[in-house]
Amino acid sequence: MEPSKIYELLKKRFGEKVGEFDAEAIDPCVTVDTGSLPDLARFLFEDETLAFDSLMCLSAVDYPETLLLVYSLHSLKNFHKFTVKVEVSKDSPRVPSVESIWKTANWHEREAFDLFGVEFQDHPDLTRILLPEDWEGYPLRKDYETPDEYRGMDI
Amino acid sequence: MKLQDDNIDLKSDEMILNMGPQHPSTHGVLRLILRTDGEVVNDVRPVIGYLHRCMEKHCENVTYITAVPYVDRLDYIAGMNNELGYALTVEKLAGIEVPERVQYIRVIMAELNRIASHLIAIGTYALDLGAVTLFLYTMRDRERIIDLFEEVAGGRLLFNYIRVGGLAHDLTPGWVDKANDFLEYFPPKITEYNDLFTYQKIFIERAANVGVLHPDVAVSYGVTGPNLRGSGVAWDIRKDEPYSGYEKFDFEVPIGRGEMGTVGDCWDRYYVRLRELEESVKILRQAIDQLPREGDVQSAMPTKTLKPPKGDIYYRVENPRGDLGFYIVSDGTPKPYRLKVRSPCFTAVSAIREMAVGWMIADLVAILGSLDIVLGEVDR
Amino acid sequence: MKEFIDGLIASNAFLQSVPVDLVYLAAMVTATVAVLLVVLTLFSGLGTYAERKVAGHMQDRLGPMRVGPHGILQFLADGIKLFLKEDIIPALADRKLFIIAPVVVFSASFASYVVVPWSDTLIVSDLNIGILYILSISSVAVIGIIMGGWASNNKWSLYGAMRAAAQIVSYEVPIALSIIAVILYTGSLSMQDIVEAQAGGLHKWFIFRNPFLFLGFFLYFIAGLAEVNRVPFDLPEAESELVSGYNTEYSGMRFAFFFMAEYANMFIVCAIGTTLFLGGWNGILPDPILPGVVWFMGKGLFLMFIMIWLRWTLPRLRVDQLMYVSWKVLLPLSFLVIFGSALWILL
Amino acid sequence: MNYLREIGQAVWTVLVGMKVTIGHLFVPAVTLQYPDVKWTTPERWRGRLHNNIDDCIGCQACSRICPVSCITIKAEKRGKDEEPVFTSEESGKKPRKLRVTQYDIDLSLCCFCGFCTEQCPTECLRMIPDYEFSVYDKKELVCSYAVEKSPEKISEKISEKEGEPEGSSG
Repeated sequence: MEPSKIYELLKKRFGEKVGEFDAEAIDPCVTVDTGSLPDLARFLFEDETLAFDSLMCLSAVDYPETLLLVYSLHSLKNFHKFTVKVEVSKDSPRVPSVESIWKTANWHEREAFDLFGVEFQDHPDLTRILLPEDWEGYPLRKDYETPDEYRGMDI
Repeated sequence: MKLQDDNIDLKSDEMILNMGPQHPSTHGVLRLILRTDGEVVNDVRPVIGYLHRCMEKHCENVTYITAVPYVDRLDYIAGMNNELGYALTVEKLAGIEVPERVQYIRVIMAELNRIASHLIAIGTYALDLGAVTLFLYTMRDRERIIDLFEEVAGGRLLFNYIRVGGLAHDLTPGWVDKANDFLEYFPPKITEYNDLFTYQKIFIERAANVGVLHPDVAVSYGVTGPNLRGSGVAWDIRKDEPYSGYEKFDFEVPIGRGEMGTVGDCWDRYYVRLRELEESVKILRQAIDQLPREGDVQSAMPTKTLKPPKGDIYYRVENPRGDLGFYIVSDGTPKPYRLKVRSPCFTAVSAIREMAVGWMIADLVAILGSLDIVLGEVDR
Repeated sequence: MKEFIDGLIASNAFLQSVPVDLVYLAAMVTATVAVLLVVLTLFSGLGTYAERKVAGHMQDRLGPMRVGPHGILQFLADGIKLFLKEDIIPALADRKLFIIAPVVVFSASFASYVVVPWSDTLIVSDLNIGILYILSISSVAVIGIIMGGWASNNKWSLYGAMRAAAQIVSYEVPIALSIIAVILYTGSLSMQDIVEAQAGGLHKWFIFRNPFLFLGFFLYFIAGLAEVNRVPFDLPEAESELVSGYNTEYSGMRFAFFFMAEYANMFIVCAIGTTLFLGGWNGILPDPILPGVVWFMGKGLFLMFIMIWLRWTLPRLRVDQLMYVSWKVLLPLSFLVIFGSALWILL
Repeated sequence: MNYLREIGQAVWTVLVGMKVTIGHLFVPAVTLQYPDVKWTTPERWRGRLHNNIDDCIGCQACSRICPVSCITIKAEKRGKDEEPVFTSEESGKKPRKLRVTQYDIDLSLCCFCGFCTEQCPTECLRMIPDYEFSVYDKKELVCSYAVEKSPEKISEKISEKEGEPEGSSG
């Protein structure tokens, strides 16, 4: 199914909650707000015509104003792709977790938490994954400054 | 129950066993915290990050062109495939079309590297299960591929060969003949592996029916590549979303059929890799036959700094270990604003618990080996 | 020898005060121990060399090449290295047990050499319960292994020790049963009697006496592999699973003891197999041609080569499969061997 | 029946495996006795970085492209009154307008990607076949190639030396 049709389907179902659609981008994408993400994700997963059973990638990007979460979806049943973007404020980055829908989100969300400080609500085990548990700061944010030492070791 | 380092309520028969980060069978520095009852694993929690090299952060500070050596080091066993994935992503982002000869050479390199990588996977799997000799045989045959790479790229493991928009060098004269020699030499060796190990009764007992990964679980966990195909899902990006000219080649996608046990067991995952060796040989034969004789491999390479237009892209290729995806955000400068690597091993490790609980420690080793993980890619 | 001891007694006041027979006995024991120790060290040393060389060639390599011609002195270099290494005892280990364990394992395998019939005259002591002695003394090793595994205070070592205990206890049963089938023929437990019962050429060897004993030999050999923790039954060590099992925490000298005991045990299993089934020091033809020692060693080393060959061919079993093989395959078959042989003798 | 078939299968596959390994016992080894014999390295081999400082024009192209910043270069303009210096015949007698006073390669950082050698305009920076340069101290891996000293520094040193006796006496 074409991304624009997927967008129409979403628009029909969720109305105003679905934000703008970028058809020009290399990966056409739709922006939604944090509140409607769980319902939208569940719909994308469960709807027969969509059936996005695989979350290919969950990336976070630190833009100057906001943090952006990018959910790249793919359907192994219907062979189509779609991208959902969620903007999160930098001051209190809180997003509902999609771990209950796509199991792979578990570790991807932990990674986004680890490196960007995005807090995923209802995540079963939101701990640091790549960095040590007592690491301070979120390294992939643009304003991150590398500390001089960690537990007495030079960095 | 979450397995953490402290505050675990154990039953009186149970104990916490720390497997790794230094353990011969964790294929690097993976750490598994096991809760065991005798030999039986009741719970397992993978802990990663011991090989975290801040690759994504580094890449934000180098240009698109000079990020290739970093990409090489992701899955250090399949450097060519990593480079190919990265180069294709950036080319798509910047709108670069590469000449046909470059496409063919890239496919040849990627498939050779796939064979080399699967040989390591098969060999180390045998090593995990105690059969040392097969490992030496696979290393012997891999050495021939490495020699081919060495001649064309100058490196044995970290090639820096496939660049954005082209290749570092053209093939050396006579290289094609050497590659053909290898393709003559290699297929009979697969029979040898089969005789020595694949159909070995002890191996079948150890691997069949063990660590079954149900296809739905595999998809949900984002497990890809041979591990997913071992579960019976015929998903191969080379076939379903062809890139770099893969649509021109005729090959099959082997999937697990549960010949020795259940679909999705360790034996199936192993056997899918073994059959992919044959398919790769098939692709290589066609690619070498059709390879355009003439052509400048560097004609499409950016002469000065590469500045892709603003935008983002997620693109993925079929690595020996599964879908390797790159998510790149460009802000119009020569350096990537964000480069995220979606690694196949990362998701495979996260699915270990689904497979390992209820099996024995020895089976856990078999399951880990059958997933064929490379920690360089998990931790990045 | 006798003159030497007499001279010693003459020159030593203490020796004069003890009975002469006792002095002779002590001298005999000391000499035997010394000789056996040298033989055993050479065996395990050359055993490791053979293992590495065969492994190397089977894997399209060469194996050790640098110490001496074709690396023949490699085992000496390794031995010197191990003996000079720092003696590390883990801080939380049970020191006493940790120190005793390798000695127990080593002395158990050392003691088994007492009843090995090298030739018609060359045997330290032809006990009338020789084979029983072997069976019992080889079980002592498992105590040492458990001691080592427990004392290391390492969970992996403990796993190795528990596996070893379960494995060795289970596999003693098929070994004992297949030995009984031979004893049905000889009616004696003495090693020399067993060998002499096989004199007179190839067809007199027990392995070829009847089809059941032929099977019995293979049962014995497979169970023997398990008894000495060789692939495919090397679970107590299982490098890729248990790191190195019960000897994970051992290094230097103490590790060397474990290591030597392993190779010494290997040869014991081969030697007993030769004695029981392959005619011991008897030749292929009724006329021996070559000295008994040569025949015995030839057969023993051939079996050892097969052990090495198997090791570099096969993967490893899992614990439950190991038990399955012992109790559900080897045990019923060894009963079959006993009954079959008994019937064969009767008819 | 199944039981017996499985036993038979096990025995048979063991024998098949043993046939493979015994066959290899008499196959010549594929390995090389390394320190005594060595493989020949191919032409494009990327070994240790080596700079032929006599041809270096101090353009800094290599240090700019280096993804790991392992090359440190300091160069300064030659004075007008100085005699002009040129690179060797092979690299085309290019004028060396800059005096390279520091050219350090930290091989412990180097990732052997070869970008720098592709950039070098005079081909003075090359990767030579040498691959045996392990050392006991990481600091020994820093290779300094610069031989020329800045004239001021030289003169400073001279004046220091000259000044010393005066200072000590005074």
